[in-house]
Amino acid sequence: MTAMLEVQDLRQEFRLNPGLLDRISMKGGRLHLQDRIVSAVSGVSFSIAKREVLALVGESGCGKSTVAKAIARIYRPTAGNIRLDGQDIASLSQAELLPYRSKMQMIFQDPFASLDPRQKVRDIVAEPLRAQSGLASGEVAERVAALLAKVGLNTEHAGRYPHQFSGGQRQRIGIARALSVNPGLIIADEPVSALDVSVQAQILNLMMDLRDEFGLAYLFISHDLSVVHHIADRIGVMYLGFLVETAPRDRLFAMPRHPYTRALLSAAPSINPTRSRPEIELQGEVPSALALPSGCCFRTRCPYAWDRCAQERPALRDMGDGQSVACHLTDEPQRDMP
Amino acid sequence: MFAFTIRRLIQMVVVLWAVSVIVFLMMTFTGDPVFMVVPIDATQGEIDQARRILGLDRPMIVQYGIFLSGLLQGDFGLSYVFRQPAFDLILERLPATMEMVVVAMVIATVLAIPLGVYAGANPGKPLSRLIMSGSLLGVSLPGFWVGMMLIWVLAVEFRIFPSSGRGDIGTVLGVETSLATASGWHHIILPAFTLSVGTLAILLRMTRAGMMEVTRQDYMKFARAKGVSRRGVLYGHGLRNALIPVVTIFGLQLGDLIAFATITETIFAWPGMGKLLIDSIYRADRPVIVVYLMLVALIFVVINFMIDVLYTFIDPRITVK
Amino acid sequence: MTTEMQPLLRVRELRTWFHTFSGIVKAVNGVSFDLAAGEVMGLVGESGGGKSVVGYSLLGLIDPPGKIESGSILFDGEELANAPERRLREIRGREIAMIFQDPMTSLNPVHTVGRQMDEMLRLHTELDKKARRQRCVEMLESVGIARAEERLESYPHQFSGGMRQRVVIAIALLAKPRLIIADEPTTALDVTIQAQILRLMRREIRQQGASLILVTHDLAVVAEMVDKITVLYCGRVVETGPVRQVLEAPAHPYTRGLIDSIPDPAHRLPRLRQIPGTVPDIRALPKGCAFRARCSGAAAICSEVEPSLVARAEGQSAACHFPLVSGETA
Amino acid sequence: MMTRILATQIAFNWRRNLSAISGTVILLACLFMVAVGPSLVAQNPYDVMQLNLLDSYLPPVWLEGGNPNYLLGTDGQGRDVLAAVIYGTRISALIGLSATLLSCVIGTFLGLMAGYFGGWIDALIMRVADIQLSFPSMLIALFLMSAFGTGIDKILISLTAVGWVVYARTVRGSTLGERQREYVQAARVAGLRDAAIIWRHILPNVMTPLIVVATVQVGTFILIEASLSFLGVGVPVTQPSLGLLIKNGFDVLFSGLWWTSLFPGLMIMAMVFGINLLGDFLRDELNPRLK
Repeated sequence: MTAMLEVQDLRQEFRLNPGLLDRISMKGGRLHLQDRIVSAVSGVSFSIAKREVLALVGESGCGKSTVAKAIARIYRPTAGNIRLDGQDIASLSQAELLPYRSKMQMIFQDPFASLDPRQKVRDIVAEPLRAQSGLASGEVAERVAALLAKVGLNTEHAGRYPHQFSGGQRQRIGIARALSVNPGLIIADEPVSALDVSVQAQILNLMMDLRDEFGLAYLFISHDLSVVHHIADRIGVMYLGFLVETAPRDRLFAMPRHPYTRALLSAAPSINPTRSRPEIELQGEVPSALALPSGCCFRTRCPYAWDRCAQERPALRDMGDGQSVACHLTDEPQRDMP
Repeated sequence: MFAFTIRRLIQMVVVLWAVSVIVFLMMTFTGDPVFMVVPIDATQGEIDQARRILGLDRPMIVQYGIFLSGLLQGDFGLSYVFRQPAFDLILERLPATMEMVVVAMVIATVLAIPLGVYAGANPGKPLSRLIMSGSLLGVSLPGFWVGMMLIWVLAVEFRIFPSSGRGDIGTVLGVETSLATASGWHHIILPAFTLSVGTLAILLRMTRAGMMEVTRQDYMKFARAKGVSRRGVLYGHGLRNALIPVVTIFGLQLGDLIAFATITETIFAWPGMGKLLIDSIYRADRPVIVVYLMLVALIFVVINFMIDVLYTFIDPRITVK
Repeated sequence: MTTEMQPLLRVRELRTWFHTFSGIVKAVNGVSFDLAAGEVMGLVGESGGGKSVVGYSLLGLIDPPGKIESGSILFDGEELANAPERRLREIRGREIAMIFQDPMTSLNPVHTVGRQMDEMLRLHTELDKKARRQRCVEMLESVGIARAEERLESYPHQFSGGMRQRVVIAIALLAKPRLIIADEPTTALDVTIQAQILRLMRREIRQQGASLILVTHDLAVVAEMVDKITVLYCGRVVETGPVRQVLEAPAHPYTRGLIDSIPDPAHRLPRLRQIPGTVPDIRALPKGCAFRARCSGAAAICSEVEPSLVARAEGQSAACHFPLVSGETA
Repeated sequence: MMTRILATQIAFNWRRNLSAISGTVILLACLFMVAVGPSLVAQNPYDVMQLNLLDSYLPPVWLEGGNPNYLLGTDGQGRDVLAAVIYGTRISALIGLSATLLSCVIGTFLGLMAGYFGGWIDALIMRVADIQLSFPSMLIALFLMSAFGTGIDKILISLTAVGWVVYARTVRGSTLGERQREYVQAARVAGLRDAAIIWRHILPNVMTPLIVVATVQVGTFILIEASLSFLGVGVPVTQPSLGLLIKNGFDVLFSGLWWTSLFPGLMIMAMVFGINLLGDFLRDELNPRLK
């Protein structure tokens, strides 16, 4: 079975590129031209099967949104393969990408910024259709009406502007836009984190219903573990541009292996604080992506770190049952004592 | 700090070089200066000879090379009109212009900042509205016309101030300036005030806008939640933040003052370099125009550099590396 | 905590309205609650619920076009609702301190952290310069900032978001206030940093014996932090009570809906139970109960009579004509 | 719809804003003068045949020796000051408006290119803009005019050369902001080409702040043109703008013949003041941070 999406060793660097003159600095008494490069994503691999929901979780700056936008080819990846339905799209030009756009669409985080304030809803929803297919305008209008109905809006909404809608309704418009070209994969970048909880539940339910109806696969980006637990089949945990652990949902929540995953799970507040869990308190904060630590990216905050972690970068290793972990503790389990 | 200075120095040289190219090109392509030096009834032979002497028969790039090396040595050639080194002519008149610009800047700053702070801190009060309407009028006035009207009322009709010229020159701390004598002050008040009107209005409006902007910031509310009084919040927390954008404008305004000094000097017959520039433009006295432009470019570049350094003192977020 | 204690704070029928171009926004429209000394209360609701405005109203920090229309704010027996600005200034910081949502913008960028801390002590204590400095160093250390002595000379931009929020907390606690209002103090922070900050707040506030009003939209944070919860909807209190009791057996359908909207990893359901519809326009609230259009149990009376807060069980009250009985779903 | 709602709100606030109303009234009066004025005055001030040297230096009508044919007096050539002001206003306003329009179009285009594509295009455009911005507009215009010689077309070129920068900077700034916004990323995911993204999404969203910039710039340009003409390097003597009229009046001011320079100056002041009143109001209305 070919995967819907297969990502191999994806890297995304950004050059902080001020003017030539601003890059001049002094080093050892000599003038020196420096390049400031941020490694937002440092070699991430995963795949998503048809109808599967893979969630990427992590804190801000971990690169999860960058992964989404690199796959959606909003960015041009620095290296790596992105195979969409078998075809590598990582290095295609924007024009060459056009035929593949209909297989993959995106839902954005901010319901206020993701819709052009000066376009009517019908034009927003129809935009991918118009760009990618040669449909006549009558057909487009019909399709827009059908899509709006699917996401719980009605036809009279088509003539309105985004600012006349609430956050949840705007997110529905964004979903209709993504659905317009019948994609197999939808990349959802924090689709509910800007919404109130009651609306969040509505959108999550809608997304699940649509998956069942259209057989969608989702790449779901979120920082909220409870949301991820609800929606995902499989979960990947990211830290500082690295994928540190992936596992099926229940396995990850029941048996997290990576210290960061455990810390994340224990830090998330719960409405049921009665359940007991091992508390791992992380000290300090995430280091700068401009200067990644040597070896393991997490070692500066890891309560278990030892000298090997500073020397050697752990690779993602298959632990069985679909779980993979990038941590030296898997070699030396005797150190894994609280 | 060292790298910053190097960086800025390189930038300054690049800007000055670009200015020299533009000045050279404009000068070359507009009008033939040879007719400035030859008599009206000159023969073709005399014209060609003058052309050779001035180096105008050489290829462009060579001409530019000669031009540039002249600049670097401070040799800008003789004024066609005065038959003196153009550089000396400008330099002679520089103090008079700077005197007026500095006095104008001081008048503008001393009035603008307190008024702007008041208007920004008390929006809606009648006095604030009056200040703002006045400042809007200030940016709407043609400065030269204000000067003329002042001359008409205060010099021609009431004879309180002299209508033209610079006063007696005295020496303070080894500097020769008309600001050292009573007659000097008597003469400078009108032109300096005329010059300051626009700048005064703009600085005032910027200060007020800055004040209004900071009153919306979270840290202002946080300070109030600490129990700081309204005055304390405004002046203790707001003022310095509000003045950060004003500093940028300050530099630009200094440049504007030098530019508009040309007109003010013309109206008040002030013996500064601005008036010399206008006279030279009328007479197509190219060397003088070139000196003026290059000197003013240098002044602006230095002002901008100083503003950047000043920035680092008032805004700790900007570090000079 | 029990409610028999003389409350430190007694708010009655507080109304704070904003007079805008498009109508009167009744952000807070008849809010009442009590807070005992040392008690931690969560003020919960979704955006537009009016929870932040309650916090600002307590400190008299409502700016035009907003205005406290009516109601009473008794703090330790003293009326704050129309107290003169002069008196409010003495109370702000010394008696009631506030922590803001965004640590990136709540510190003044051009003053050192030390100066901003010192200001609080200068305003509210008689300490001399040296003693103030000593106290600032101690406070910074106790909120977990290393090398406190030298960090006093740093500017806010030299701290990370989490560290800045520690500084903000330190400033709030400096004058040993009896009540702290924290407006979404961890919303802008990452989850691991949030855990650090919440732990810190709990520890420090308990240590000082202060009361806390935690304004938040996050029920999970409330569940871990507070003794008592007050739920706001459209500017009114819909339910209040001890936190465990309310979360386990909410009496108001809105509270129930909020709880059910949060995916619970312990009991995963194929579909979340959602509240249908959206929050109504607060400028034109319908007659009767503001929640009725989204409520499955609404009846004729709900569109006629606005329900008032009625005591249900021990310390728990709800404003509903048909309150839920324990375990019932909305 | 969006624009209509915005428009109604602005109209609503306009009615409650005294300075906005007075600005509009002043500008309408100016517009009236420019459009209908020439048919109200008997004399065409540019037609030498209509001038009567015997009527030179007559004071305004309310002073002793005034002539009811010349409400605001006459200049040295017997030219009606009122007629000269009306015709001069036309020229000044025409120059201010056209130069603003040209600057806006060119600057917006360059700003969009710089902001959207970045890279060397951006670096080039912005370096030029930076260098230019470190010099006062007045000085650059003065320099250009001294090289070009007088003429309305040359003033337009000079003012445009000075004026494009502010649009380029503003548009580039907003474009950088808009380009990061998710709706632009969404358009890219939808498969739109760059040109379509710029035209359909970015341009409409960066236009609002330009309205204020352009309004104020008309006033600035009128003032700069007046200054240039006053210095004699602006409009040619055959087409006197207000600035040139003031210059002509300057020469006789010391003889107490003030009316030839007072009235053109008042006209400039009124026109620019009206523009700035309106610009101020628009700035407050269109600045989202104030809401």
